Amino acid sequence: MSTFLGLYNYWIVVLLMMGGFYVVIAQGNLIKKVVGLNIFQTSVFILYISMGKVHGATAPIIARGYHLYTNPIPSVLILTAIVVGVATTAVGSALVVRIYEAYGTMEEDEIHDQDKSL
Amino acid sequence: MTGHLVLRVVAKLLLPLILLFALYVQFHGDFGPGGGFQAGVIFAAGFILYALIFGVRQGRRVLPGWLAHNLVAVGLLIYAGTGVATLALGGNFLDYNVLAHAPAEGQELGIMLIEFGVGVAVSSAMIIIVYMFAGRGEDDGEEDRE
Amino acid sequence: MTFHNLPALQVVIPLISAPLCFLLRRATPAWLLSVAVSWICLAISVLLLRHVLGVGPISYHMGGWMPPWGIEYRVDLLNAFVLVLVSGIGAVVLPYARRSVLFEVGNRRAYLFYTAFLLCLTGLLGMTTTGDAFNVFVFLEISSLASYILISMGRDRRALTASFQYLVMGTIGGTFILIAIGFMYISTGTLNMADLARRLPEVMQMRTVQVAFAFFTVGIGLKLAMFPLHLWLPNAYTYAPSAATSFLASTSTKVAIYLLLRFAYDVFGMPFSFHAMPFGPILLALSSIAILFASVGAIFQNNIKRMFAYSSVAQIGYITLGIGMATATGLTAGILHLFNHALMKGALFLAIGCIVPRLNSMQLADMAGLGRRMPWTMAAIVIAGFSLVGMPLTVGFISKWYLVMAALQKGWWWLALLILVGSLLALIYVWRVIEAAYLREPNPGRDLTAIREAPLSMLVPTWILVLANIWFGINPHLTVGTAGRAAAMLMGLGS
Amino acid sequence: MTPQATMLATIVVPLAASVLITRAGRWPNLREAISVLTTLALFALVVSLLPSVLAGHRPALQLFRVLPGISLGFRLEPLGMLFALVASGLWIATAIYSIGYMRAEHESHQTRFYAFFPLALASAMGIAFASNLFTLFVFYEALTLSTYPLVIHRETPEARRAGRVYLGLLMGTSIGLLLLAIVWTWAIAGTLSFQPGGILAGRVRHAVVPVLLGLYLFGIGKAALMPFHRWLPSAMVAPTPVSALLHAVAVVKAGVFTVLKVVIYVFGTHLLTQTGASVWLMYVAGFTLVTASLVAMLQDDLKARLAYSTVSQLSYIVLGATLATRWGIIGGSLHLVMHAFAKITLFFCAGAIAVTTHKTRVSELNGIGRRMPVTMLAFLLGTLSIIGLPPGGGAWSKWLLAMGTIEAHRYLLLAALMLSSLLNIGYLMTIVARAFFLAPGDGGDVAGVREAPLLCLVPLSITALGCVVLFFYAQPIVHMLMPLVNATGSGG
Repeated sequence: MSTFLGLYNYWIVVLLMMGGFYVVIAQGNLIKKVVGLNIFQTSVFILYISMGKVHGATAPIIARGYHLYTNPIPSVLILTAIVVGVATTAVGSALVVRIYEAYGTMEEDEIHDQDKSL
Repeated sequence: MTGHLVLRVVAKLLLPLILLFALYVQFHGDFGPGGGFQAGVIFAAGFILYALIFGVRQGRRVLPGWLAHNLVAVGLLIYAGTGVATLALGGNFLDYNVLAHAPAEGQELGIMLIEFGVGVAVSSAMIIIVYMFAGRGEDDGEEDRE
Repeated sequence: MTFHNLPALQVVIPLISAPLCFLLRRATPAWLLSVAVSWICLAISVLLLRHVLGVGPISYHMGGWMPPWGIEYRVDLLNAFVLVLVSGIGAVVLPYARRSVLFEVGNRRAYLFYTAFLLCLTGLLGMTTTGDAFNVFVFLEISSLASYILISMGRDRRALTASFQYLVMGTIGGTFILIAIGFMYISTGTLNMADLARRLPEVMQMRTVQVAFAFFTVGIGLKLAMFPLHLWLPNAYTYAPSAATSFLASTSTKVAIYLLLRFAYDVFGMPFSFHAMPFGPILLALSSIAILFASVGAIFQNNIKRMFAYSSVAQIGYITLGIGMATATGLTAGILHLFNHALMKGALFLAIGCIVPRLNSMQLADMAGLGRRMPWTMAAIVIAGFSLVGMPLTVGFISKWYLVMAALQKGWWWLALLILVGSLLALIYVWRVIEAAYLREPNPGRDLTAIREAPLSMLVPTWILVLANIWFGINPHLTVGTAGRAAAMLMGLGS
Repeated sequence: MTPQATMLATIVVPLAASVLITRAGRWPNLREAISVLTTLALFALVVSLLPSVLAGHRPALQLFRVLPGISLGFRLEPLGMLFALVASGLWIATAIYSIGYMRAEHESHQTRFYAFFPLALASAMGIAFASNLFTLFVFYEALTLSTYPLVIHRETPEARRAGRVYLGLLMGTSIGLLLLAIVWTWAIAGTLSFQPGGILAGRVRHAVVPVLLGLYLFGIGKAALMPFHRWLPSAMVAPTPVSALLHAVAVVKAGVFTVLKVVIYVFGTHLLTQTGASVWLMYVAGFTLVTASLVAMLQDDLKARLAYSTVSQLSYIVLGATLATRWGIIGGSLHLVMHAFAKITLFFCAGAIAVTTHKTRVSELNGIGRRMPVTMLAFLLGTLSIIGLPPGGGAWSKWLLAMGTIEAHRYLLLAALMLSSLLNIGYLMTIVARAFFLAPGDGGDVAGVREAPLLCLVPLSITALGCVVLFFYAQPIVHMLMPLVNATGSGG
């Protein structure tokens, strides 16, 4: 039980990840897909950040009176990953906008139907 | 949104603070929490607030789309240019030690430059994203890349 | 700016040029800049390969920080070889791109194409040079984002949906790789690949490492279009602008395969990947299925670009087949085919790109009788197609030779036969093109008399790749030698 | 010119001719003049190599090395010399004949036809002079590809279907089986060079030899061993000169030539007789030669009947090769020549009949001998040679093959040879008999039929005479071939 609760951060990660993944797969709306993708990525960010956390430690800024610091590397890495995530979202949503202009819809099956008639 | 007096007043009050805070985060980033990325986002948030309250058109008047686009490139160039400068001064890529006489000074200068580049690029990228969606059709809204 | 900085310059030069290209705004200056950059990159990578062949691996410390703390760029035989491939293809495709992009993307947006192209080049070169696992992810995403943009620039609106589809699958793949890197970091506390290779064997039994390996394989499998994770590829290749298609087809998947090689053989190590984990059998099974199914799929396509896109999936199957055999010959064959397939597909897609502006169609049926109108272009397709089949005196033969050899050395009859059956299937679809172009009368509805041969600026790059197909098929000492040594290196580190 | 340069020239000259012919496409006379001149030049080149071979020289030329043990190179030796002589010699006849035939039939795409013909010949020369399996494979594939446009020449749906079968079977067997066998050979021996006495002897486990030989023999689809013989009958849709090319000049001959080469220079006869590896393939060949003859009996279409006859006759040669005895090898090689002359005559006759009367069925040929006496006389001579009766050259080769079976104590195969020869009489002599002795009328109207055009008639007369001449001059050929068996005897 203690491992179950003690590893709660992983549970959150798993929940978020699968939730996001489900949205990506199940939703026909392209914007919702982008959102799902975002949630999916965010779960990994949490995975990284929570693994860098050291119990009882403070932020990794050297200051008097502290000698235990949280590992800054995962946070730094995730900063980059967030940038990547934002860029992906931007490109993804830009594509959705263009798709909407080209097809007049952003529902996957309707787009599919239109292309089939081509 | 000409009618919302409260919003306009509050926004006008908040905007300088937000931008100032962004600058603080930007330039305090070398020895405290912060840095170019956070600062860029905060700065962009301030500008986006302005655009929301006063309209995207007004926003564009302050920062035209083409300028924002170019600023992204400029930010990236500042970043990469610092790296090239270190190369030119005989160090490895992004080895800030060579930028000044003392390695520590060099490190500080290097970090500041890099973070400034990041800040410029990120804030303008954020603004472009808003322009792209909010002002679709008003400008040659190409996709942005980061 | 001495020789010692070359590994960094390899990546930095295209990285800097991308925003410059963006600032230039006009098509021609942007193009000129891109061409210059691509040639410089090629020169650098050739210098690097020569150094590595003669002296040994190069280690470069980003920012002067020592590994494993700082980011290390590490160039050894394997990635120097891949670097030459990537920059070489870039240097051939970019001169070609001017006319092609003008037609397919338009003058106004051309600079965006070149910017994205250079970013993609940056990402691919970065992925190849870096010796830092997280850096791999960053460059992977840079190249992926750039390639989404490149693909979305196709003329057909389906390019947008294809790009979106690739974006979704590519992001999932990238995130999987991120997870894998996270797990590796959790279990070892390091991100440097050489350091990881030292430390991972100690924690080999940990579930975390195994999960990391699984996530990595699936993630990179998405990027390299390993069957059945290839679904994004046919659409993406079909609707992307031709210059982008030929660049992506011959480099992007190849770099992903390089990463698979690097991680499976080097970072995780052969004992882990092939003995503790069932990597070999899985790879072999999937590759075999890919060769058969994708080749059959290609036969039934009527769009020539899509046909060769499916063929790419099959050919990637050949490469992973060689990798999955985990013998020196198999690995040599895999690395060799990685290079050779890039040459074939590059040439094919470039030649197809020559047709597009003239014919304004990619349907096989519309190409009837085109052999007389565009003799050089079609001859290029024929030669590159034969190379794909594995005709002697082309690079395809050399790869097939080594693959069959490797299968025979293992005593795997069925596999040797399967490789050759794959060749036959390739012959069928290549032959469909040849028959259409040379042995059919033009469709009554189409007037081909106005169609002229493609301009020289497109033909010359195409033929450079075609001749490379022949040259390295007749004189494969460089490729075979390098691939063999790289394979020996990977095997040596693994055992 | 050195022999090396001459060998190279035999490949380059037809290639150059092909280019010239494409350029000269607008002027039919010029185009055809080039075509005929090339045949003469090629034949002269090949003949100029003869003294060197007879003197026992084996000049070799290596162009470049692809992989260790794999190179593109040529080497002159008696068997290749023989094949080159036959192919280049019969090409002269074919070229002249095709002019007559193509003009009379008003075929389309004649330039393509004339352009691809030399390509096929260039490939055949490459096969003849190849010094190793790799080179041979290269030109073998080139031959398949360069003959494909000829096979589908008429571009009818039927021709396309035939082309698909042709390409599918030949490429399928060569890539699927032959290439596999070659790679395997390389894996075992580390080299692919043809060497007297074989390269596999002493390096291979005996259990592997039958499998490997099987891969080779079935992989060489051009030898039309059953069940990979279908391409030959279906390729009958092509114009007659193409059939002549396929059946006599280059393609099937390249197939059986390759079989002989592989047996002599890769395995070595000694290895085969010692291990008995080829026994099962002898029976496959025996089965093919009887079955194909039986099938030929049932064909009413003249060209199809001849096609099945070819399938059968090729198996004679394969049988000779697999016997791997002294007379088997010599007889097989000799039969390559004899059959080439006989079969080309028969096809020329069939083409001549088709051109003049537009009759393609055997049952329509009653009484045609009186109208076309020269053609049918030539047909008779060809038939005699195929059956193996004097004064046809085939008599000698069949005699030697029979000797070979006795040498190997394979009396069942001897019986098969005899049975097949009887069947030959059945399916070929009946045609001659119909033509001369049956009254026209009940099988079709031949009134008003005249002799074939002169450009058709001359070549077929020459080749028919060739059959007879070969009967009297078989000895020099056997003499030239003797080093094959002597070398293998000492090499083993």
